[in-house]
Amino acid sequence: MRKLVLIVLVVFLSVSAFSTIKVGAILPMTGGVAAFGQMIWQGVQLANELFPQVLGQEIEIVLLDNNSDKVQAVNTTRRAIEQDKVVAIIGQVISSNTIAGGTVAEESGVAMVSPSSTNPLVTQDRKYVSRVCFSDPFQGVAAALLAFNNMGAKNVAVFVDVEQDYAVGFANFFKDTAIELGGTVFYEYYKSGDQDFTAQISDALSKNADAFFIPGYYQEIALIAIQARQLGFYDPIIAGDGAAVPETIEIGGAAVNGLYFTTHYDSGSPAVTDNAKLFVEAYTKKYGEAPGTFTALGFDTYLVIRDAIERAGSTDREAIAQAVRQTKDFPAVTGIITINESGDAIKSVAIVKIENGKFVYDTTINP
Amino acid sequence: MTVKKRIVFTAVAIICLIIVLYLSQEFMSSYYSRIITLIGIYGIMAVSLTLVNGISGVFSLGHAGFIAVGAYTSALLTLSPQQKEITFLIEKLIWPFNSIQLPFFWATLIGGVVAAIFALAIGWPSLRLTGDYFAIATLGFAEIIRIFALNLNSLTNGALGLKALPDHSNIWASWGWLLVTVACVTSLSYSSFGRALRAIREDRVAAQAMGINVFKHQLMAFVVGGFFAGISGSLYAHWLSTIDPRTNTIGIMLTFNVLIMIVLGGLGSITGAIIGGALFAFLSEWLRFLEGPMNILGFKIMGITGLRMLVFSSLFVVIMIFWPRGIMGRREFSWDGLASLFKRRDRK
Amino acid sequence: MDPKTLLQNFVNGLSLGSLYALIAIGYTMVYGILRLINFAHGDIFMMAAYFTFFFVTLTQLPWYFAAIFAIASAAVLGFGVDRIAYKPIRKAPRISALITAIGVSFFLESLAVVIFSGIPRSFRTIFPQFLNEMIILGGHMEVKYGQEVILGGIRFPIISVVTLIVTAVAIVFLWWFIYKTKIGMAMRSVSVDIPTTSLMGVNVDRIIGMTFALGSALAGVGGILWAVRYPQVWPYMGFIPGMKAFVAAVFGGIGSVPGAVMGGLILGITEVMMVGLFPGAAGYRDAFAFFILIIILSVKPSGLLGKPELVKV
Amino acid sequence: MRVLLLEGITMQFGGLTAVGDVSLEINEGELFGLIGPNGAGKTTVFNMITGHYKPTRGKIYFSEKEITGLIPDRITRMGIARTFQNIRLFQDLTVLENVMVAQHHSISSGGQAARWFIKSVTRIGYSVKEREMKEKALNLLKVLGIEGLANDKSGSLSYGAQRLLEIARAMATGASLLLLDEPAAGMNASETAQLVHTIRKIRNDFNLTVLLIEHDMKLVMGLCERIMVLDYGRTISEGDPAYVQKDRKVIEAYLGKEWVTIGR
Repeated sequence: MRKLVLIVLVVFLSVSAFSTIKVGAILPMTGGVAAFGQMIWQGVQLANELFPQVLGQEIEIVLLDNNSDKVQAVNTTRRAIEQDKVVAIIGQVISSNTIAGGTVAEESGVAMVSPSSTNPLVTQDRKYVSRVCFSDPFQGVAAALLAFNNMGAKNVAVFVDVEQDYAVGFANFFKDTAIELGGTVFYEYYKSGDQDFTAQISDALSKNADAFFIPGYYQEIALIAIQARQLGFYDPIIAGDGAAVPETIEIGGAAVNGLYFTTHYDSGSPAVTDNAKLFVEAYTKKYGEAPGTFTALGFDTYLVIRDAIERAGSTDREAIAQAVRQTKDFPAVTGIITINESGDAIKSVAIVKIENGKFVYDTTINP
Repeated sequence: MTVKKRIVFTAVAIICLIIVLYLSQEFMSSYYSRIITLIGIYGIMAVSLTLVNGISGVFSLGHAGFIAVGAYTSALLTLSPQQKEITFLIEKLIWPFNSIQLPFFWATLIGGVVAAIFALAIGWPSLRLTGDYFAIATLGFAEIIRIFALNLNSLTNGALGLKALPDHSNIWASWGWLLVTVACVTSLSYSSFGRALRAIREDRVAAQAMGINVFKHQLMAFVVGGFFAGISGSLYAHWLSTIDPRTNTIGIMLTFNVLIMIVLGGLGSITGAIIGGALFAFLSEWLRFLEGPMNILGFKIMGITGLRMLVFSSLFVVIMIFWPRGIMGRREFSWDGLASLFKRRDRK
Repeated sequence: MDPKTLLQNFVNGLSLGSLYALIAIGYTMVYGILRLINFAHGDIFMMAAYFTFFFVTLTQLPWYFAAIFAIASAAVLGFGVDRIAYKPIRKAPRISALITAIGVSFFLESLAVVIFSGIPRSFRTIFPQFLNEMIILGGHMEVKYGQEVILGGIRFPIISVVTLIVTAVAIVFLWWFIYKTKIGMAMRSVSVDIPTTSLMGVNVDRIIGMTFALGSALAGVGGILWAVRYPQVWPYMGFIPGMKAFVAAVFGGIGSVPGAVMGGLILGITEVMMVGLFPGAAGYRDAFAFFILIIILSVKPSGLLGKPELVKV
Repeated sequence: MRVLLLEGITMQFGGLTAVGDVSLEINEGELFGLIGPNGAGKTTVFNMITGHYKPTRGKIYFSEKEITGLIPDRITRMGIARTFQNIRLFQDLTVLENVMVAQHHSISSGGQAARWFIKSVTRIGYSVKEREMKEKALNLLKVLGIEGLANDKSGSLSYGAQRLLEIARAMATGASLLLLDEPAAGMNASETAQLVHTIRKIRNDFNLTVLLIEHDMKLVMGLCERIMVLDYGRTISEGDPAYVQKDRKVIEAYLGKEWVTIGR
């Protein structure tokens, strides 16, 4: 028995025996939004494999699962900062968790960079919380420009997922711009996890919508597209970056052909960086398929933090946090990233459409 | 043991607790002190549900609804008008919430009172149902509360939720309120009213035949439980610093979690409820070592994602199989019990 | 709403409701015997969908073999869950059994995350394509974006019709099983009085296990149909349908199989029709479903077809 | 003075008439027995008086006030308490607590409930009442001779002690009319003899009226002053023990027709 205790002790002690720079990754690996967490984790891992060092030291990623849960979003952030002594944090994924965890990061003065939280409240009034994705207001403007200018829509049905802060915010900014552009917009509501949208679609059809805008996540986007086509709607369907995963096509099949969406990047975009080429190559080699946007965002978050550490020239948390905010024209996978004074990434919006079951780059809308 | 001795012991224990809490706040990393705070909050949630489910034998699945009401009410009262102005992006917050700000204590108290009013309004129709039908009705009401929180943009900010709540839930607030909750629930449950509630739990028909108005008593327990659930909700929101209407923030998942706490601890035992709350908060963090990369004798093993939740959930099942009545059963901590425990040890 | 949309919504609601019914039957059967709300039931539904997916992708078996295999596996899983988790605590307080059920539910979800990962899998590729087609009555041809398409008309997805037929067959089978076989008779007897039944020489534990297996098999059928209809599988897919089916079971009077079917159908139709009639209030849809449930319970405290509990003095 | 009056009460379950047109009058201080073969409807009569069942037809008066269809706890508070045929104690509570529960309605009904509730939670001015209730409970336990068991869990008592505890508990409600449902069931001969003595004593000492159901003929004939016999839910005989014992219909009901003819 005594021997066993000793062995266990040795094992635990040796866990912390490395001299490395620790970066936390707080992601939902289980729970309702596990899919996003796992995709982003693939990107972070890949980036860590390709760029394992900074300042001559290894970067160790400490992965903490927040179970898609708010309480754990707070606890894990604290744990990462105080137990694991990370110098910066990659995370979190959905906005509500980033808001909860962000309070802790803010209080402790540790940079937290979210790969994918687009809600404007995430960085509002925060000095240490930033993101490498654009925020809903910006994407909302881009999507509205796409719908009313590029596609010539006049009366758009907006499908709002009342359960997702992301969708509610995005829809709201879309509407504001739409009104500025002289179009009309009406809302159809649903909830995450809903699987039957025929009633909403029928209603939208009876109100003569000439385009659908779905600022939600891919599951519902694909299902709405399928059911819309089934109910005889062949006009444009527009979505946001929630559609930028291969699953949209896998689930949606033929129904999502002709779907346009705004997103962070596409590998076919002309403005593609060296990092993007490297990323696509490495990902395809490792997983045998094309990478999705969330994986790319995970990759970028790691790169942005690594770049900040490099520029800071030390592992001082405050210096790193400031360096993150000073990121300028960084050639990431999803575009050239500049983080502005409020912590939001300024980068161009790529418009991608789905053609014959493939993502095809369409155009770019600049900020 | 005499009453005097018991009072002295209790007073000493409370002072010790205060010292321990003080030390933990001063010298422990805030990761631990925040978990200790969370234990206090979970304790209040668990004790308030124990009064309803354990002591009165009313099977409620709607606890999260009252926690939500308390959380939103107090959050709307503690946020500064400026903060509300910038948080409410979709629709402006309605009067009078947009212009008032109250201290945390009063906001919490009001949160509790509003939750109690909801409990009264929900308990009144639901308590005419019995058993599982009551359970599903309360579940339904809790879900209705959550859905309204999702849709009433001008009151709750909808799915965007409220954020930047002042960081008021420290160790003192949570354990102070826990102490108040335990004191109130204990003295209630060991008074004539508590006896009546336990009698109803044991045999509803016989309790009625003893002149006890079953409906009124269960409603009373439900309202008191709702009040403390509201208090815990306020602390919970200010611990999180943000609140939103997601299923695992204030929905059925939260009710499940609180149920797990009270049943693991021992249904009907106030001591058990606190132990259950502490175990829940502690285990879900402590088991993280399962997911970290482990270095066993030189071999580096990557953590297995999800293993923690797997072990966590199997622990519930295992505890239920080996201790079907939970860790404490219906027993309570008492000084006499502690003394006799030591005496038995001595004899051995 | 014009009659065309009304009809479409009705058929959609009916097929959604029949899926709820399939799951609700399992809830109600277990409840009828053990008075246990088996919260893990929705996760067996999820597991069945995963089984189908992996049987098809790993063994290259035709989908119908895989489906049958998956339904059988769901039954075995249900039986196993009862043996491992519920049997040891038959005598424990009911609420302990309920917590065990929640624990089992969390366990199965986490297990799915660990084994299958949290990223959803598409179900589209493994089932015959015609299931995704529509039956279109009426309508007219038009050319849009260079494609010839049919606009208008009354439309039913084939899967909706298939779902209805499969559910009907499953319910007839269940009826036959419960009323015409020896095991079914034993099940009915166990649900009335366990001690007496065991005195008659019936192995009660085996019968309870069989009930779990049968209920799980039906959930398996539901899971596969669900995955075809909304073509993907993921670890948490069982949670919402499971909750809805539970509500449906209570709606119809928990413990009553015809009640579960009725409750499922009513819930499905209400959900779809409510959104159809008041699209602006779609965000309140589930609140509306619960509201109706509460109204029904306050008028008829034991559900639509439930037997009122007789208070024995 | 008339304490209890039943006017043609009838109870039907579906098509089955459990009790049909039973009328009854009990005066203050009486010891009244209700007997009859199994399934005659005796307990159903009790359940109607105590409000657990609502009579299909007929009226019930207690101290000249109509109580038909009132809820059980209300009826108990008016002064009717009962014991149960299949003992229904609060198993997880101690013997003392069982008795104290029955006094609870004295502080929880009417306008004073809120005041006592606050006192209970804050513990201000509550201990006096608690002590009072405890003393009264202990006294009742002493009367029934089970004061030594006060701190045992009631579920752990012997059958006989449980029956006695049920009586103590019913008395603790402060009722003036006690309904005892087979108080001697499961007792041995000496316990039964003791019970007869106890029932008489409490009737005298506490000014109670007692209505009891019993199978033990010896007990009923020895104890009760008046007896009513039910068979198939109908009254077949009523009178003093001597009269009822000789009534042909009663013998028929208990022993069957053949016995009567043979006896003649």
